Amino acid sequence: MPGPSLHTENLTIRFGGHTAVDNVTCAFRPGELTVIVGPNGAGKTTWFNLVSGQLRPSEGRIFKDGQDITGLAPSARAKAGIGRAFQLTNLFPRLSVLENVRLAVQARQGAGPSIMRRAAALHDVRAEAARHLESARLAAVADYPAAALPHGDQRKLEVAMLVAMQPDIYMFDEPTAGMSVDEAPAILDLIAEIKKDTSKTVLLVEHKMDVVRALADRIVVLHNGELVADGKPDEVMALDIVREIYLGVGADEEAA
Amino acid sequence: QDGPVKIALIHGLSGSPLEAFSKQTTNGFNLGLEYATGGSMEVKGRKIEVIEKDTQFKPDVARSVLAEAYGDDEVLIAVGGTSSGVTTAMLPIAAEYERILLVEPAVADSLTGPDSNRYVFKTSRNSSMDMQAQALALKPDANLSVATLAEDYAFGKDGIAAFKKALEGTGATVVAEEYVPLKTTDYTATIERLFNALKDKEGRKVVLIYVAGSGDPMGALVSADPSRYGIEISTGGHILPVLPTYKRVPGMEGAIYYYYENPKNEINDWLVKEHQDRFGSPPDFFTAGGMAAALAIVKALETAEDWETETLISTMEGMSWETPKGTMMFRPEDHQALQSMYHFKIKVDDNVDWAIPELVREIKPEEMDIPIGRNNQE
Amino acid sequence: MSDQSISDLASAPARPRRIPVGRLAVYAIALAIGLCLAFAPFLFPDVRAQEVAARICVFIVLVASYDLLIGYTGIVSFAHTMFFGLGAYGTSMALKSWGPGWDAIIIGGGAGVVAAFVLAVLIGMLSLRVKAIFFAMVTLAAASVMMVLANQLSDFTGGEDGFTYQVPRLFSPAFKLLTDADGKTLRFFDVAINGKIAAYYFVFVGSFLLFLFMMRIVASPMGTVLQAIRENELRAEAIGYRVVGYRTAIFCISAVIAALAGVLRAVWLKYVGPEVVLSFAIMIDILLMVVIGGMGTLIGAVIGVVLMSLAQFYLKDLMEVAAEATAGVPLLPELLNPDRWLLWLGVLFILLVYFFPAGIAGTLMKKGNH
Amino acid sequence: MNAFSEMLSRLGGVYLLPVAIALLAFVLIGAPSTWVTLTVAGLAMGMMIFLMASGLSLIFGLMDVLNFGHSAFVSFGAFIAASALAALAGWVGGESAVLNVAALILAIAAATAFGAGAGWFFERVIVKPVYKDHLRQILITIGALIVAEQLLLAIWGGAPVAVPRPRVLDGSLIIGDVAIEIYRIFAFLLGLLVYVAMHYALNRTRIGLLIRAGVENREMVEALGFRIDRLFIGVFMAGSALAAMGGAMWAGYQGLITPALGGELMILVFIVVIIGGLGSIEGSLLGAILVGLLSNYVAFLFPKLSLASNMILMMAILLWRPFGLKPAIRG
Amino acid sequence: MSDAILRLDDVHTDIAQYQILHGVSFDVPEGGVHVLLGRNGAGKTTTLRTIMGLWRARKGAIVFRHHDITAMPTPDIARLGIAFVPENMGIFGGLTVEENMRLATTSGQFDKDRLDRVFALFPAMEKFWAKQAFALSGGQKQMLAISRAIIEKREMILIDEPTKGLAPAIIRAMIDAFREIAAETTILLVEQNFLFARSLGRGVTVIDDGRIVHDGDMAALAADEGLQTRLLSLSLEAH
Ligand SMILES: Nc1ncnc2c1ncn2[C@@H]1O[C@H](COP(=O)(O)OP(=O)(O)OP(=O)(O)O)[C@@H](O)[C@H]1O
Ligand SMILES: Nc1ncnc2c1ncn2[C@@H]1O[C@H](COP(=O)(O)OP(=O)(O)OP(=O)(O)O)[C@@H](O)[C@H]1O
Ligand SMILES: [Mg+2]
Ligand SMILES: [Mg+2]
Repeated sequence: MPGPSLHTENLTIRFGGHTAVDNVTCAFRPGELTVIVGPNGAGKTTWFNLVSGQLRPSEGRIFKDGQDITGLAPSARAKAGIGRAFQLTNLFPRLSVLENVRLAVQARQGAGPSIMRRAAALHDVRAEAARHLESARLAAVADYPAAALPHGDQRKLEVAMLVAMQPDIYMFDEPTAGMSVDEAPAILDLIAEIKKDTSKTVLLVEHKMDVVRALADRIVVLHNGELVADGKPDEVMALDIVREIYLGVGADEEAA
Repeated sequence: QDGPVKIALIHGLSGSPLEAFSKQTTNGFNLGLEYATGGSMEVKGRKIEVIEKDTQFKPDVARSVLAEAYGDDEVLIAVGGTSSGVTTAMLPIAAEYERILLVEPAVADSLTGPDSNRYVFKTSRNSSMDMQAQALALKPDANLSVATLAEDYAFGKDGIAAFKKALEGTGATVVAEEYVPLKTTDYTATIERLFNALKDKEGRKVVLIYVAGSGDPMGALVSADPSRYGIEISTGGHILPVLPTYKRVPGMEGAIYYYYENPKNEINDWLVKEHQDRFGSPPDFFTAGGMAAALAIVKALETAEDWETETLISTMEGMSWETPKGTMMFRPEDHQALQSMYHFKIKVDDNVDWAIPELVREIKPEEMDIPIGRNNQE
Repeated sequence: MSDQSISDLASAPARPRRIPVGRLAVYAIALAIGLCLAFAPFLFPDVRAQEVAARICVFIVLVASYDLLIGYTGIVSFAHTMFFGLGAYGTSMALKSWGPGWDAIIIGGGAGVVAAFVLAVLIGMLSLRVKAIFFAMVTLAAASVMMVLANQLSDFTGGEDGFTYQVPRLFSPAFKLLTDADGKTLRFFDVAINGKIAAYYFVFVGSFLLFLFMMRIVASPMGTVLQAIRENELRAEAIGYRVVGYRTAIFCISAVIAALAGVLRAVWLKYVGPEVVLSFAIMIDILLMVVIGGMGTLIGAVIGVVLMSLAQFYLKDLMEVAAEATAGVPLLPELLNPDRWLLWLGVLFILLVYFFPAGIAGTLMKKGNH
Repeated sequence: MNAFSEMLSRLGGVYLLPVAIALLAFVLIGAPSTWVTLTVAGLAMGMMIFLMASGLSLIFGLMDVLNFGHSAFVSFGAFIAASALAALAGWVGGESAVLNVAALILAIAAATAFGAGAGWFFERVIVKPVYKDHLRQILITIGALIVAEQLLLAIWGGAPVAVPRPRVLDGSLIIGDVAIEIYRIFAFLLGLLVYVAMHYALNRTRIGLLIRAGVENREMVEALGFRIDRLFIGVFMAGSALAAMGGAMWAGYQGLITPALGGELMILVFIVVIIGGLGSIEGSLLGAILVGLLSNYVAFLFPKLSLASNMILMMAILLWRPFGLKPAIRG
Repeated sequence: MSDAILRLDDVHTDIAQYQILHGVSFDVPEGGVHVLLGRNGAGKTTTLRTIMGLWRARKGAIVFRHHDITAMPTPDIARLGIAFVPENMGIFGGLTVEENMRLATTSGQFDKDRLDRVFALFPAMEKFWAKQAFALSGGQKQMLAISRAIIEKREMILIDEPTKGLAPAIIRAMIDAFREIAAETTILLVEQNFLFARSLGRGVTVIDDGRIVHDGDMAALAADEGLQTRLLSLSLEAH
């Protein structure tokens, strides 16, 4: 078994008196898709923010492939291979859909600071961006400003940008929230595709139990910022504590 | 050639509060032409045409409109400008086109200084005149201690330097020089420093104020009651809109460039009357200056044999002529017009809106030792 | 177009590409302006027009470099004239003290440019992290400190009056650039080919090259990153762009270009003073120009500068005519008093921001796109 | 370190800053009478700036509108007050103290009323179309500023205008070596009154809450049933009225005013708002007092630095607290 | 249908140059939960915003009770007793939870009993009562938005996708809560989550591409899988 691609050690963040992430230590391996569940406010998004660098921890450290990245800026972490899609859609609203994705491809290739070439002349970048749009089923709207897309398409674009970064570690924060059942599969297919590549680590925050069950290799449960359970999906879902805090006592899962 | 003779007025007419002063110059200039030509607006049978151009108080604009006046409108002489900076930028254009630029009303000494050129004449006063006259009005002697208050830039520093130079040899001492930043609004701290410097001195103690554009330092000084330390205030005269603030210092003495009741001569009488009739108010600094410029031009045109620039220059060098301020004379060396200043004493009359700088005596040009900026004769 | 919904469009498999009429129009206008400027000395031989043309050239560079900040990256800075001034003062102080030579222009101008660069790095690193409005205030403060310095160090800078100086002989009107058989200045279309022409082409070519350089920047990958930062800083950082680095870089590039524009201005003007290169009034002019032209288009700078300069130099004349024409009507001539031209400029500007927030180029370019 | 800063914040936190500066100045100046004179002058100066700054801060911080045209209200306030005082010359110069003060109050009231009215017009015509768009706000208010300055020139001309000062408020109280301008005492009291009134309105009434909510999400406030447009007009009018009131006070203080007055004060006002933190009246007061005190002390101790002192103060505070001392809006 | 509390008649709405609603007509009967279904971008949010007056109908009429609210200013519509929970939740991040809720009351005073009921429904609200709302988690914000809508008795509540991002336990609690609220108030609910919608809705309207494509009983739709597949491209297998 390969060593962990990502692990956090005693990760903690406090906002005033409130501890949003509390002493979380856990590790993730390539080829594994972990779903992070927990009730609203459990600290899932906050934990993501710590790993991708939007927030600085009060205590604890974060390692990527054994390297300490706790002090790095978000951009440096992205370069190091940690990619992130946001819970609340977070795009470049007035740029075209294609450009949104192209920026992500270009960032990966490190062509950003160049002023010696015309952006439009970087055909490989463009072609790759177009390919990502194709697989996210966004090709038809490639020339639209991102702001003009309906919510569902914006979510897809969010994911397409993450895919375009081709990180080692994918972090999805409720990628299908607010998407209709006929559209969500587009995203789930994409995630399933990524999962096939055994060099990638995938983290997914998700509430929809069907999605969790369909994709998860492992489930981590957060509650009040603490890690309360970690293991195989069936085992974790069977735990009393999980049934109690997450699904509600005596849950009839079909209702979700 | 029977076309009109063209003269350009290059002034700031928009873009700054100073535009009010340009209007005074224009009025004075037109009145001057009228007076000098007896109303015909002709000289040697040719009509005088005045072209007005707006510098917008921007030196680059000023240069282009001046060049346009010389190059495209073919004016014979240009007159201007309002602020020293704009005028500095205009000087080389005169040399480039080899035409005369008559500086009015900008003040700075440097306009006739080393970087100026022989095409430049100047009818307006300069800072040295202001400060030397001011020094004379103080009647300096060994018993006098002065602390000065000026703004921290070229205008203020040059003025104080000229003032100190005028005091040399009189025995008076300058005990402190305070320079405040431009646009200072609160003078409390400076006043404390001035008082601290002066209060323990023996003899006459005077604070000299030489501030052009920042609030009302004199008012602030008066409020702080300098008399409790036996300190007097002295400052130069000012334009009419500012004179109301002088009501707080009755009896103060200083020197002024022009106040309509001070010069006693025919031209000034005519100017005051006509101005009152036409504009409903007495003439001010820049009206008098504008008129002096017009009178100089007409006199030069009348006396010169032809109107080639070189002829005009040699005519004007050393030329003396009558103005609302009495006789003026272009000094041959640097083309600065030497002129009288007026020692005044403030009188407050409740029926007059402003404080009256009542004439004490006229300070003749001979009494002042105005440094020569450059020598055009070399 | 308007009776189609977005989803109709989205489902249409291959949309026929529309001809971007507006974009073409903008390029056509810019090209026409460029040609006019290239032949300005022959097309408009009168003195004022030449001054205006030279000013337009320099300001196109200045405004376009400002557009890199405000339009492309969303950085609001009030320090642009400070950099412009550094270039101009560097050049002119050297020309003044060493006499008119190319060495003075190169070393003095170079020193000004380097100073601008160093200052930009400092300001950028110190304060590009803080909120936009704070950055604007810091630059405003820095610019006013520079203005105060220029006034107070009058021994070097000539204070608020500024100073005049000579430029290399090649650029003086007396220099005969081309001579005919008798050794007299050659005339071409009735225009004397003298040093003035040389000076103009120095300014024109310099500006042209700088402008091309900026066009290259915005078309490069870096240009897209800048726009991304303007749109969503956080996200740009999250996909791997160091936002502070990019901002500082563009701030420096823009400062250096502004300083170079200052060098050109100083060579042309043969006078320098706070009013022509440092004052807040110029900063406002730049802002007006960039907005009138259209932010984030670069080419808009060309249109904005030309319109605004024409207004500054000729609106007054126009109003004079208007005031005379309406002389009989009550009130109107008073309002149309040429000295109140700034009032109308202000009103026009408000209307423009109101109705054409994208500026002229921006609005036109949208025409014919979806 | 932590215990220390906690103790400091219990003692009043950043409010201690002016006290600390005053104490330091006391040591450096040495002469108590000079120190008192400077301190009182600085406080009063701070209060006048506070009037203008609080208006800007209200509009800037609460409505999120960057009003570069604010200085136009200051200038107009000053000139209207000057004209009113000139018209009431009999009262101003008369022997009756009551009439003296009444004239000043009338002049200030006239300026304030004008400010409110002009604020209404300004909000409706200039600012309303550009809510939420900072850049366009800066641009359009700069346009309005140009127009306003031209109007000022057209109405009052460019020459400086002398402002008569009511007789009772003229001169200074001289106590030993300490000189305190009476006008400044008046200014200080007025500023304090305005502060108390604003503090009450914003913190003790629901209006304050509504304004803060409206800045974040106009639509939602409307969807909760409140007429946000009226509310915002009200705020804008209040802010503009304060600017005009500050301008009127300033006219009386300065004695000689030019149309450039508003513009010259503006940088100072912006600095105060930034130091204090956006949208907080407490912050504006604190910033204004800091600026007032510091500029007086520095002008006495190190005259060469006096112009730069405020800028340095602003930069230092921004580096220490990037959102100002007492920001109302976080995040 | 004379018992309709809200009636939309041929409503057309444009956003900028795009025409979004092409003649939407439907009735919301008094009482209970009425569901507006449709896929992403169908125009559900636009419909709600048009009712609230946040976007204006270019054509058509919206009648609430007997008030024509088509051109009424938003605050007046709200004062008729219509509460709105927008898609983006519309939380005032700079205000505390308490202040957010206080603004939603007409008098500025809380009714103790109602407040307790809200706390019982969403305990997080009590816990974070004095916390600034920007610091709440996504789900907590959603709860706050709903709490605001029910803090007083309303005639009608428009809710845009309340279950988005909520954990199953909360959704379950919310179904009960909505049942309770619906006893005194009419709810117009926009949903993607058909299961949630099915367990609450009495009537259902389906919108697609800015047009109404179905209007009827929830029970009937729930029973007819063919219809579901056709209307919503729903495949219940996925759940
Ligand atoms: N910037 C902040 N300041 C203060 N508290 C915060 C901040 N960000 C998050 N919190 C708190 O941290 C806790 C965890 O929030 P987080 O957004 O991580 O939850 P989550 O698990 O993603 O929930 P959800 O499923 O609802 O999105 C919440 O109680 C929230 O109020
Ligand atoms: N500001 C806008 N500018 C342009 N088009 C818009 C805008 N807002 C929405 N639209 C378009 O209007 C259409 C309907 O949007 P609406 O938000 O009403 O859909 P919805 O049914 O609520 O979808 P979702 O389930 O994704 O929230 C979409 O095609 C969307 O692209
Ligand atoms: Mg979350
Ligand atoms: Mg929606």
